[in-house]
Amino acid sequence: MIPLSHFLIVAALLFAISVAGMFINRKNVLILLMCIEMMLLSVNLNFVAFSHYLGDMAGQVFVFFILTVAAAEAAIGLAILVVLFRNRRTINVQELDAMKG
Amino acid sequence: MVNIAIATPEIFLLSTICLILLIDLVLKDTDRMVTYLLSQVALLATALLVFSSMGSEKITGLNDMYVRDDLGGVLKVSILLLTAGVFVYARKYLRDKKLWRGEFFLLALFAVLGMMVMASANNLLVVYLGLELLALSMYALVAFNRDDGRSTEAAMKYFVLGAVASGLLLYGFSMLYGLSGKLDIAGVAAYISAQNVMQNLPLLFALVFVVAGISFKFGAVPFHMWVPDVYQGAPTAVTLFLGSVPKVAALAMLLRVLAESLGVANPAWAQMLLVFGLLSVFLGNIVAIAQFNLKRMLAYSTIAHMGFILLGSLSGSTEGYSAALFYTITYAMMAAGGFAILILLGKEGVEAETLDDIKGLNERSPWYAFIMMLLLFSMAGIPPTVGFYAKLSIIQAVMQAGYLWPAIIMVVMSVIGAFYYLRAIKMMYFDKPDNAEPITAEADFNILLGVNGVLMLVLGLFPGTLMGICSAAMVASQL
Amino acid sequence: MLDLPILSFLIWLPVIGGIGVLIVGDRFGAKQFALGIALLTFLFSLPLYGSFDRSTAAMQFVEFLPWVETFRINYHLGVDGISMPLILLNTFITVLVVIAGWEVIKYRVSQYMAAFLVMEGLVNGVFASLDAMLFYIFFEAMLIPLFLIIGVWGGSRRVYASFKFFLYTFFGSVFLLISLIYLYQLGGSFAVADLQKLPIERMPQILIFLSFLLAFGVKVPMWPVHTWLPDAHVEAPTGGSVILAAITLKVGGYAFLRFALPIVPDAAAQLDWLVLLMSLTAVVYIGFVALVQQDMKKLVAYSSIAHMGFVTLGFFLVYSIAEFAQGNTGANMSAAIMAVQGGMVQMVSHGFISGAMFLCIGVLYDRMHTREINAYGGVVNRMPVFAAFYVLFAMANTGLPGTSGFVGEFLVILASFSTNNVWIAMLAATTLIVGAAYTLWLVKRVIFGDIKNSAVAELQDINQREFIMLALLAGAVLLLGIWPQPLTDVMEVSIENLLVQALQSKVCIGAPVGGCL
Amino acid sequence: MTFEQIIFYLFSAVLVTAAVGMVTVRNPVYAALCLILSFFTSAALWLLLEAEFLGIVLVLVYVGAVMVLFLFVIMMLDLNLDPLKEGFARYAPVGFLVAAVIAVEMIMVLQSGPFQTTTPAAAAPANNTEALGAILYTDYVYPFEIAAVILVVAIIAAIVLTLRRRPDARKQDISQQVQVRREDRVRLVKMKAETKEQA
Amino acid sequence: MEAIYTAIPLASLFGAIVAGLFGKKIGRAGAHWVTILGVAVAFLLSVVVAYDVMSNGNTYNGTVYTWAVIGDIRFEVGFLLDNLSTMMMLVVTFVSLMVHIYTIGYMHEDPGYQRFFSYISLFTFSMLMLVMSNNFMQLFFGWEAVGLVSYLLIGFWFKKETAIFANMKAFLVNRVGDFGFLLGIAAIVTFYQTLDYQEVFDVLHIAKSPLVLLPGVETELLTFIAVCLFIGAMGKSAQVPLHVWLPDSMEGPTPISALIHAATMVTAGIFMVARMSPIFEMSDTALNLILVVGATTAFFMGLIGVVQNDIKRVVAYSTLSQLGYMTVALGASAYSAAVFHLMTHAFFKALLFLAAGSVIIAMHHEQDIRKMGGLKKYMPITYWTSLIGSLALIGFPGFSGFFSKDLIIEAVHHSDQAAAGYAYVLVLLGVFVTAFYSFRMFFLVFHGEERMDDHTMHHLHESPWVVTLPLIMLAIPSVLAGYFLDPMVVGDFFKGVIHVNDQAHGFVKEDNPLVSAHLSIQEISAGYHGVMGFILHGLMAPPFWLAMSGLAAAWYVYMKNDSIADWAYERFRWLHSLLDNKYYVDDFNQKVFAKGSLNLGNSLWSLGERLVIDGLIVNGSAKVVGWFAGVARHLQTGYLYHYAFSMVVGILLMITWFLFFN
Repeated sequence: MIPLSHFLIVAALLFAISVAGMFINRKNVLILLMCIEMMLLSVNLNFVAFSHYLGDMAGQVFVFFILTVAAAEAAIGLAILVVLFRNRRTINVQELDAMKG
Repeated sequence: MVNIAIATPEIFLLSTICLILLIDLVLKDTDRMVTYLLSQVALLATALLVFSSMGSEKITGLNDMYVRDDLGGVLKVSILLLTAGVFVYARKYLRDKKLWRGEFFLLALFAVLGMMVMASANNLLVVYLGLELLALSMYALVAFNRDDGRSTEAAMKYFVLGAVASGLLLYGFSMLYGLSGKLDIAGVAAYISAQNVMQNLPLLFALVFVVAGISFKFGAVPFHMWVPDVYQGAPTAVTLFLGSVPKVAALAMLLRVLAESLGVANPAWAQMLLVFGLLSVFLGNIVAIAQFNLKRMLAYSTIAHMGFILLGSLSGSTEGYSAALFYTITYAMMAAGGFAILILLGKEGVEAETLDDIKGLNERSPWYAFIMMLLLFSMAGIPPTVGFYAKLSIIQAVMQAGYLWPAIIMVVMSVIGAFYYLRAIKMMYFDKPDNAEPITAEADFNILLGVNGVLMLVLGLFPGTLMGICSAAMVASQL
Repeated sequence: MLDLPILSFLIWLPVIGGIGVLIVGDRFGAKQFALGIALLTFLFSLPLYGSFDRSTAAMQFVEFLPWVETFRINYHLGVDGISMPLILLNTFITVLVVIAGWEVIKYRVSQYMAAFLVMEGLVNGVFASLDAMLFYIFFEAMLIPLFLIIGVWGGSRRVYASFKFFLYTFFGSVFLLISLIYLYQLGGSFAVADLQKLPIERMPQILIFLSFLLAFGVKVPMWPVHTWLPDAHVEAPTGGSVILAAITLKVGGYAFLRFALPIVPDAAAQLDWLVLLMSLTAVVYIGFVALVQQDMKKLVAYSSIAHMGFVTLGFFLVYSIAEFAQGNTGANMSAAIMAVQGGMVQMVSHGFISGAMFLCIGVLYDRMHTREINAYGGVVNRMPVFAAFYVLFAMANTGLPGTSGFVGEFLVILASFSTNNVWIAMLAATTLIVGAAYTLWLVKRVIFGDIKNSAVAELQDINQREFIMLALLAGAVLLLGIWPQPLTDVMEVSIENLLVQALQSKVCIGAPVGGCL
Repeated sequence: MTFEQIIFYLFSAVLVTAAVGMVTVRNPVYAALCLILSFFTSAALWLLLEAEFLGIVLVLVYVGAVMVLFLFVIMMLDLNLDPLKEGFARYAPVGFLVAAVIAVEMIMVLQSGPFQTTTPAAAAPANNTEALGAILYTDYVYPFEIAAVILVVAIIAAIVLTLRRRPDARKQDISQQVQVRREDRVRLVKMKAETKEQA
Repeated sequence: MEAIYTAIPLASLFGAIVAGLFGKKIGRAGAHWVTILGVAVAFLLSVVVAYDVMSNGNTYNGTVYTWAVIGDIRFEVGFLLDNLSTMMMLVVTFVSLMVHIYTIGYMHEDPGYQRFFSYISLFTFSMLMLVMSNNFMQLFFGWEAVGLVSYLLIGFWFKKETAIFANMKAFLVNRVGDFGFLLGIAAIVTFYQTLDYQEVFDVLHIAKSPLVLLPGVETELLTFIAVCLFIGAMGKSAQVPLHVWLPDSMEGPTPISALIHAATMVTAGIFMVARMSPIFEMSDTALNLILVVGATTAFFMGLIGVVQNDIKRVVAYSTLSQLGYMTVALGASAYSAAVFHLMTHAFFKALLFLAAGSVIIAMHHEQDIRKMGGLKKYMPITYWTSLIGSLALIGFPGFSGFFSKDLIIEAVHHSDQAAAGYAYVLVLLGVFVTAFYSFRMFFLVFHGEERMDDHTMHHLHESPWVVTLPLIMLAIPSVLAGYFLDPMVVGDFFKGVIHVNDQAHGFVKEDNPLVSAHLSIQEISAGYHGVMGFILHGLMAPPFWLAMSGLAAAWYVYMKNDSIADWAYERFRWLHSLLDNKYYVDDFNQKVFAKGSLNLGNSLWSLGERLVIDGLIVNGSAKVVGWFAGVARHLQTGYLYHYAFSMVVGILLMITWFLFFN
């Protein structure tokens, strides 16, 4: 059978990629939001895998809630994005530096 | 065991929020005062409910998801009362800035609900949900002045980083779950106590993520980057809220997750808190010197203060936790007062946020200047203000835990930190004002601000009660 | 009378009175109110002397209330022969300071007066505290009013000076905090009496001593952590300078006696050479630096440092004296008592003299608005009465017999000979020459000579207010010089007791310090 | 290699590739599509882990709702795509290096501990949905309620942030139209009669 | 009697306080009356006390009040009244009284009239406290107090830049002496645990371990004490090299030059050494030092007097020289001779100064003797009293100075000390020099052509009676005081007061191997056969002939043959400029000590204070922090990806730590 660690490693790879995506991506906030979704996906994969191998439903319940929260988060994130775009006419990450220092 | 009654305060608050939500819908713009008043009533009534349930045994309910103990009680009462104060301060700002909308109070109340959930969480899932409830409300609040580019930029940064942080926290939680097979605090604690923590690599790995997630909430280095930008960008009323109350929630999370659940793993996470805490104290104080925007300066000072709280908690002792709690509560008061002064100085359409804005405050109003001075000295930790006792108890705890050098670094950095507080005092007292317009505020604002400032002194002279409450809460919760 | 909590009264009357002055505000007689409070406080401090029991070294007028129970900090007050004179000095000088600001301060008068009154209360608290943490709280809280005094009513570089003052002293005292917490963890108490009994190992003692040295040394100030003082003095308003020189510096000296010597005697014995070196450097080096100052206040400030050098010199001579007494028949501990007495008298006397010198400079500054020595000359022609006072205080500053300045220096120099090193006395005695040189040169350039410029030609002699102020100080200076017995008498027993503690090793109980190296 | 293993490695490979694609492609629409692909493949993995309900929810809710929302926003914002990927080559190495280090360290940890198990500790319930449902509304009623509140907050927040009455939008106000009076519309102007001279 | 003892100093103090504080109210007459009355009372009571002590032998040693008690050591103010102190009291109050009276005339135009009286009364008080003291602290008290008054009086005309320079110089140079003096006192207190004279003297014979100055360098304790005390005496009594202040002190009004800088204060050092004779007798080293210093002062300072043209400065250098004689006597253990000379000198030198003052008044404050001459006919009283003073000064037989000076020379002659030979030669040469400069001045002032301008000449007249009366009053003891030689020096007047290691004191060499016997006075006494015999003996002795030849030389050079002076001036120009510049000692002090101190101060100030401590350490660290803050703030770039990066790096480092370094 497939060892638990393989699932975890896939999740870890997803996690790493999403982290990398955060700082490779310097132009588009949208991609950042997608990276966040990806990060949550990797966590979910972790939970599901654990849940399966532990034979415990709590992990799946957690995933359920994460999915819910992630959807809410996406909604708010996109709302902020839209407002930001209205104000700045850009969602370029590199131009979001009105405050620094 | 369901025992729904145990969560009466939360349920009450939620019901009231829903009610306010509905009432606010039908209110005209001129009648928003009703929303405000109802919110205050809700907060105070909830506080009363929490208070009345205090003093009893620690019990859990709602299928072990919820815990009611004195620690939670103290945390919740402080959250609720602080928020009530924040609302008083915020009202003037919202009026002045034409942001006088009911949603502010609603979102803030939701955030309060989230914080209360965190304070009573007995399950990692509940911690997470409470955190998210708080965070989502805060994102929206930061962007509340939606026509302001900086406000939305700050919200965007806060959102992205906050989401990443909760991702990190979740990752940690998932590892904890995978290792222990449990999500409830007691279950995880039971698993940990059977482990040789420093040898258990996956556990340490999980701890790193959990600590990172918590540190983000505190705004400790290196998870602090959002703090200055968000403080600066957010409407001052929101900064006021964000800069004070959620710190208590962050501490709640720290106490629930690190202390209660992972308490045995203290040797491991203490190392991390030490590093993060010292970095925070160092960087926060140093960079604050270079700031001339008062909001940013306070943001960096917050970072430094959060470093203190982390360092206080790292000892893993009752003294340490109660010192951290004492520090957090008093700090929240100081921060609230400090931002309130900024609100006070702002005018219609103009934000007061640079050091120049407080220039010659003593000429314009000796009373406000005096209050601000008390607040600043308290932040600097100069006796006889309460900030001194906060620092004292933290340093005491740190030294008790055997960390002499960190204690020395802490005090030296607070000397450096005193510089920028003094600079603000200098602006108020030594300089002449650029404009000598009189400062006006409504009576409730004035009274609260007065109480807030004088409290710095009174608590400084009589810190015993609050300290006693804090340590009693810790003892009651077996921390 | 004895049952009244006099010490609490002396602390809180001025503090509350200060707040009262703030409430009274500028318009309605803040000055009169403040003077009333200051006088009342002074009157209330007199019973301390009157009812003082000279035969015991125990604390008197003790008050005890539990305060912060979590840390076992108590509101524990009391005085002995060492602290009592300093409280009197403080209440006395504050009256003068209030008078000194009477006409001169025109800007935010009520705040000015309030700051000084609060300051007075806090300083009384410092001297009366028998709980280390209480002491620390007063010790630190003092910084706030002084910071404001320098910053709000100060001269052109007041910002720099006030910051330097605050941060310098704050930096010193945080290490004190660390040490106190350490001691608390060791003994579970902040009570000074407990700390004095606490056995401490040698290495911790040394570290604690160094932290004490830093904290109190900055306050005294000792070379080389003294540079805040000239700046602070120069920029502070007259009253601020007076308080700084006359009162706050004493806090450091007092703390050495109360904390450093009895709590860590072994470390003090081991490192006394360091303090002696620093003190002698203060006497000699600072003397030469004072010589070349162009600013009157700076000159007097440097002279303050040199004079305070005698205080620390006296206090830390006791170990060399004890060592000497062991090796020489006939020599005994009288010299050690003399050294500490000398330091204490020097503190009180310096309070009068430096206060008077700064008041004199203030008198001139109010008229000419400059402190440059070169702007003056021939002041005596226009202000003979003032000149007489000025010369008197200058002479006191050079330690002329018959003035209080002599007593302390004399005793310390006498005591400093009772050591194994003649050079301590030799270097200390150079103050006779150097001290006279800078003071008299100042007098020569400012007071004597023909009128140098038109500004001096228009000077008016001192008015009644200034006369009263200076006359009171002149009286004090002469009285103490001619008959110091009333002062030394009250201190004698307490100092003897202190020496017993300071010379008892804590590392090996029962042996004298250094006895079991 | 069993069937399950083939499925696992195949979908894992696609998943990771899609993830890499998401962070590297130039066009946000493609990125969204990559993300959708990774959701699909994840759902497949979850099915493999006998979490059928969650797998389906992931597809329905995420792909069906959230990602569509993303696509809406992308379309709505009218982005200029050309500059969006400038300088990519400059930052990518550092990014990937850090990612690689993270990945390596994570894998080292995950390879070490108690995660080598290949068999579940207990058999999964026969009906995943039912099992989930059974505890969701009983044991987890408190979190469930909180989640509900979170959704409310999300709604409120989204509305607060984005709902706006455009000040320049022209609207019909019927009550105003109905209440209009004659005087508001017609103004009678008295004028002098013209005279010949002026003409 | 205690009340009288206390009243003596207090009477003058009372006058000083009244005249000083209420000078404006009581007016000029009030001021001089109250002070003169005070001093007169002091004088009269002193006479009473002196009679009581000298004839009845009622010496007194007691405490007036306790200043402080510290440990076992009592600091007291008390009086020791014996022959020495009562004699000093008589001299002080008498001269002071004369000077008070004289001042009425001398200062009558001065605006600081009351102040002046206050000062000189205060001086009288201080001097009395000094001489009446029975302990070291009070001695130091008086020592410094007279210094203070001297300072105030030298700078009396505070508008004169030279005066206020001179007074500061006087004070500072005296402080150098006090430095040693105080160390000496400290050593005494340290090793004898008391400040009382008698208690110290009683235990002097107990041997003490030597004092370690440097590792390996040791010194006899008593030598150290004696030398330290003598350094104090050098300052006050203006011995080389601490003499530099005395000539400059002539910037003060003439009465105080007479009182303070000739008759009384400057002799305090001599008095003190005589008082401390038991200590000094224990150290030959110290005595030799005293001999050398005294002899050097006596001769070389006298030489400078030869080239001075300022009438007061000539007298001032003469004073220096005479103080040197006294010091030499001390060194030769002829304490009584020193004190005797002190007394006679007080009279005739006060007389000379006051006479000079009289001349100065007449000359409208012209002090240059080259612009005088032929004053004899205008000012007969001044002339004759001056002549008496000068003859006494040069030691003309029969005048007081003759006895005292001759005794000193004899004592040196008989001394066994190593430095006695050097001293003897110098004091002999000094006699010639003294006679030469004294009569040079005398002739230039009172004889010869009248070189003053017409205006001055027309107004020349004898001074008023308040001036001349003191002159006459002082002239009398200037002549007669010498006849006290019999009891004071060769008799046992000072027995029990002044201690000399001679057979009379039961000194046995074996008891005290470190010190030698000092027998000079004893030998003189042995050879003494009445006053006439002494005078006759003196006429045969070299000092007389030297004095006479000096007188004759002065007469020849300045009255008969002016060209010799010019010739000598041309021939010995280097010598003249050396003397005129006072051996360049002042220049040396100014360059090395004054300038050196300022340079040292400046470099400490600019390098130590401003550059190193304040610049580098204090402000430097503040700057570093500020700079670092400026740098560190740029970590906050404002870019989201950097923020995320920092978080990730934080986590990464933690994982790495636990993974690899745990």
